[in-house]
Amino acid sequence: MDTLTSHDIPQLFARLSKVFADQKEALITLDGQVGDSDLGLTMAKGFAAADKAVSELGDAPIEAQLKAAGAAIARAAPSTMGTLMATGFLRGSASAKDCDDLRTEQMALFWRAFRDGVAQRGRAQVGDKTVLDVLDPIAMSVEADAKAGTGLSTAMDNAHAVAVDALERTRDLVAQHGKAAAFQEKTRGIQDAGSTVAVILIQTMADFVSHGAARPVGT
Amino acid sequence: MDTLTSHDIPQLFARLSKVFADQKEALITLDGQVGDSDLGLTMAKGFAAADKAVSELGDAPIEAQLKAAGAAIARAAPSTMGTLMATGFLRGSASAKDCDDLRTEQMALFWRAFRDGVAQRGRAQVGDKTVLDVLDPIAMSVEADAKAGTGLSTAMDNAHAVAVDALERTRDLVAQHGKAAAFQEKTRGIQDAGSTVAVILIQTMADFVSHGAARPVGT
Amino acid sequence: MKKFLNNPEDFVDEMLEGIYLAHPEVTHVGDDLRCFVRTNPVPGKVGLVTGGGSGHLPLFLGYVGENMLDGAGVGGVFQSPSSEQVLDVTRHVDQGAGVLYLYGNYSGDLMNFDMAGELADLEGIRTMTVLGRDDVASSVVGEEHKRRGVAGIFFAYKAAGAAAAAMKPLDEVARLAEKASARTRTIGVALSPCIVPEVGRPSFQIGADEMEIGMGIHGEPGITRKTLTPANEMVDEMMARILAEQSYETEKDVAVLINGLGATPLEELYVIYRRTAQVLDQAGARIRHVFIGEFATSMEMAGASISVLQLDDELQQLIAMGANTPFFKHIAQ
Amino acid sequence: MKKFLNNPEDFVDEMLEGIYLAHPEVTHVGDDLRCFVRTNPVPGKVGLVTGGGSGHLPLFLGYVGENMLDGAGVGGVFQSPSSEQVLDVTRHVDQGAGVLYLYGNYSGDLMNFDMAGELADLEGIRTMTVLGRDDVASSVVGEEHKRRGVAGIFFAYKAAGAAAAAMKPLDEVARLAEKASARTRTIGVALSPCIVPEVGRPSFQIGADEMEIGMGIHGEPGITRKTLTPANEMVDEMMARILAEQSYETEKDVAVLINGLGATPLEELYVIYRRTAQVLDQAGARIRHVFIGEFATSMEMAGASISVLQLDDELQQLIAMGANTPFFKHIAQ
Ligand SMILES: Nc1ncnc2c1ncn2[C@@H]1O[C@H](COP(=O)(O)OP(=O)(O)O)[C@@H](O)[C@H]1O
Ligand SMILES: Nc1ncnc2c1ncn2[C@@H]1O[C@H](COP(=O)(O)OP(=O)(O)O)[C@@H](O)[C@H]1O
Ligand SMILES: [Mg+2]
Ligand SMILES: [Mg+2]
Ligand SMILES: [Mg+2]
Ligand SMILES: [Mg+2]
Repeated sequence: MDTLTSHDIPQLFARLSKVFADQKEALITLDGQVGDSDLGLTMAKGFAAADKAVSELGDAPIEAQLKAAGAAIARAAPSTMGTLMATGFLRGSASAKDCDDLRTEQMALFWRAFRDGVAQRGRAQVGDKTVLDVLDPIAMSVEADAKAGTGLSTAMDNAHAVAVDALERTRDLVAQHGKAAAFQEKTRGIQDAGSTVAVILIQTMADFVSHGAARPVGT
Repeated sequence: MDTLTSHDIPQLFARLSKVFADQKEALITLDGQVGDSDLGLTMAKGFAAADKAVSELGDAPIEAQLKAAGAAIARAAPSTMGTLMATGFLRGSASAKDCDDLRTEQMALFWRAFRDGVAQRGRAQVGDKTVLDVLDPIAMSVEADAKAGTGLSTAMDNAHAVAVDALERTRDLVAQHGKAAAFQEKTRGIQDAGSTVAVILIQTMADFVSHGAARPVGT
Repeated sequence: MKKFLNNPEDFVDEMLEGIYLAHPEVTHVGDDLRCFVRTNPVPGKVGLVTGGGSGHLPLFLGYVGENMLDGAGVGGVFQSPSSEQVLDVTRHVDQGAGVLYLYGNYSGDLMNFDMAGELADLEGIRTMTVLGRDDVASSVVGEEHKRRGVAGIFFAYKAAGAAAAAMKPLDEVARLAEKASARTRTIGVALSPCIVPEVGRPSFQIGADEMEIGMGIHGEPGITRKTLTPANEMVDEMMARILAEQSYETEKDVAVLINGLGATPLEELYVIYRRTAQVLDQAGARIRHVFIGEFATSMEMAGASISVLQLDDELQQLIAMGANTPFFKHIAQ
Repeated sequence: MKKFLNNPEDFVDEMLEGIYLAHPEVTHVGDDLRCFVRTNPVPGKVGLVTGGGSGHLPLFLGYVGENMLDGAGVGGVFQSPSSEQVLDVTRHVDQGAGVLYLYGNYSGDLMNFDMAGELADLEGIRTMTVLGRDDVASSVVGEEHKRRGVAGIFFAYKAAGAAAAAMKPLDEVARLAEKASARTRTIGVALSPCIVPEVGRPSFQIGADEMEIGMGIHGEPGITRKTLTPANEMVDEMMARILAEQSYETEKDVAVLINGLGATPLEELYVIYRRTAQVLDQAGARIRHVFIGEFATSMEMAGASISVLQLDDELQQLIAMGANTPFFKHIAQ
């Protein structure tokens, strides 16, 4: 696909719901290292709620779909990452105002809004070892591809690739926010849990764009 | 020996203190089955205190020695068995009033008083699966030997033998008193913890009378 | 054994030192830290004395205070205080109106309180005795006098404490304490054993999916071991034991105590209370007073007990009265 | 996982149902059980709102009551309440005098309270925010603003609650809450992890002879893992961390809170207090108020924390004031 329409969005959230349910235990373990082990629970709950909200909308524009998803996550999973994901989708929704479909250009606006929302709400800087360290490269990559006129499928794959790299680089950072911050130097070497969520998110979207709803979910 | 004098009593309590220290873990485990696991602690503490009290008395008549022992146990180990052992020694002390030594005859009086004190204080009957089920046969055995004119050493060995049998028979009884009583039928098959203490007591005394302080302690 | 302590043998006395440092409203008689009394006795009041082993905080000493008790003999972990200690406490709290002994039905305590009472009588101090024996798991109907005293003794404390504070005479205080005690039923469940510091190992073993119904509060194993069920089912089973002995056809008013044994989170006690209230409601009872928290523990045992006191008018008023001890504060409405 | 519960997903709501059944003095806003408020608001008073994850009882909702707080947003176990819930509570407790948000410094809570506050402001409800950030283990001196809020927030609740009850205006209540918060230092130690019902397994592993100094109250592992030492040594080490930041040369008066994390017996907390009092005495401090028990737990975690608030005259008076919530009763002397 080189575009996502309002017909695709419910399927995308169904996929996200499934993926985060599958990743529940892995994210619990990851968050347990220097956090409180809830990330798997909250992401599974949040995206299940988003899926439900979007699927119950019936025919609605993309903006409304993303807004419903964000609001549902905010209600169902008001943890740090839940709230940030909610903020991301709500801001992304505003960026998709009046869009009938999302092509690379609109996707770039979505991710920029998503990232800015997260940065503002979390008051974190790039390099602070948070989800922002993956969201920022994603936004920049899609933006560059939009400028270069790259198709959506390729742009998403590119974004996924930079996200994977960026996640790996979070190991070198020292946590400045969230429960991990208390561990300071001990967080070095550990992959950031929230950033892992961002990679799962972009990977699932990229996958969905490349292969549609048909392809089975895996990591 | 066919008599115990006030010179022997401190050594006897030193021996008892040592034996109950050695039996601490075993008694804890025994009391843990249908009780609260403290019997090893209380007996070790009680007899250590008795030992100390008697040894600090200096030259004193048997009556005073036994009284000091009973009072020390009452203070140091006011659990069920601690209180009953204290009562036993205090009553036994009264029975030894003006005795210069304990021969079979006086020993019979001692054990009768011991048993009666325990029965009165604990309000238990023979057959209720308590320490009384061993104390009573001991008292009767020594009494019979006193009547028959048996020497102390043999009388104590006889008492020990009936005590061992009586202890074994406590398995067939159902507990009516103490923490075990709540377990009712479940106490059948289990050897009574307090009765085990009585066997250790008579065995140590019999041993002491036969072999004096020289013989190493064991069970 | 993972515990915050120094030498296990000093555990009880160091705990007591901590209590005296924290709470000037309680003190000890003479040099013996284990003779625990109120700092300011109430002249002319009947003295209320309890006692028993350590390891059950706030039981027993925690109920010494305003409108509650006057003294407690403090034993080693799960052990009785000595008769000498009980006697010292008795002498100290007696205000000439006599002393009520109110403690759990355990042979060690019984013998030591009896001895103390005999000696006190010789000194002209009149004593009476009422026993807590609320644990339905520990003896069948008809043999209630053999039952163990567990968390439900709290209600007898509260009734006796209020009656004595109202300056009622000894016989009357004893009558009311006995009434509260006789009308209280408790059933407990344990999920894990506890460790006596001087023993250093758990008192019993229990499987990862098992619960003990009717465990004692001294680490005695339970009467029945079962597979752990959901909380509602478990409460239904526990309450069935209590309902079999109490009917709410004519006397509907009850007071309920949900007690944590030590390690069980307060959250879970409220899950238990929720179901208990539903069951009592269905049975026709009207809950007039609720107490939820830790009232009688077994060190760090995970578990809970449910106690129900069937009220009548006079008990209702006594339970309603405010109280103020270092460990228990009740603000009357 | 050995817990008294039914479906793990219903745990928080069933707990809340139990609380509402037991305590008519608290209720919820509309249908949402998790919007926890006092039943009888005080007209014209500054509203005090807290919130945070479940699993910490009596924190957070347990401090809603007389002379304490007015409402709490109740999250899932160890999770923030939503901004919508905080907003609903805010609207409900506002009496026209504005609302103070007083909660622990955690990113999830921060974001949700911030969002609620922004929305409340749009509706003309003035809000201010004060954070509990007392955990010395969680950030170094100079970075105090990054510290986690743990048990010591109790002192800020008490100060703010008393100030609001005295009908002081919002800025003044906030100033006093902030002062109490800024002057409180806490250090904790854990002996065992805890289990979040929906996770079903412990949050970390710890050896049979190890302790975690500076653990969080959400099952986060500790900052330093060490061999378990005798209680006195452990307290000395913990207090050294607090003494390094508080000097008692000029301001001697302190309030002390010894908090159990869930599974630790009260007896052990008094052993800890005994040493804490000795250390403070040696350092020249004068203990004016002592609170010992469970004030902020982590489900069934075994562990304890020590909090010290350095008092001045105005804080001393606020801490001394009586309070009455379903979970915390303080009778003024
Ligand atoms: N202030 C912040 N801004 C952005 N991201 C943050 C911030 N604080 C934490 N995070 C991210 O959140 C992740 C943890 O999420 P989560 O488990 O939901 O936190 P919590 O359990 O503390 O609510 C971290 O790995 C980090 O990526
Ligand atoms: N009323 C009683 N009279 C005589 N012996 C008793 C009585 N109750 C209990 N016992 C004995 O005490 C033993 C338990 O002793 P102990 O462990 O000291 O009890 P507890 O821990 O309950 O104080 C039992 O095995 C039994 O022999
Ligand atoms: Mg987390
Ligand atoms: Mg025992
Ligand atoms: Mg015992
Ligand atoms: Mg969390």
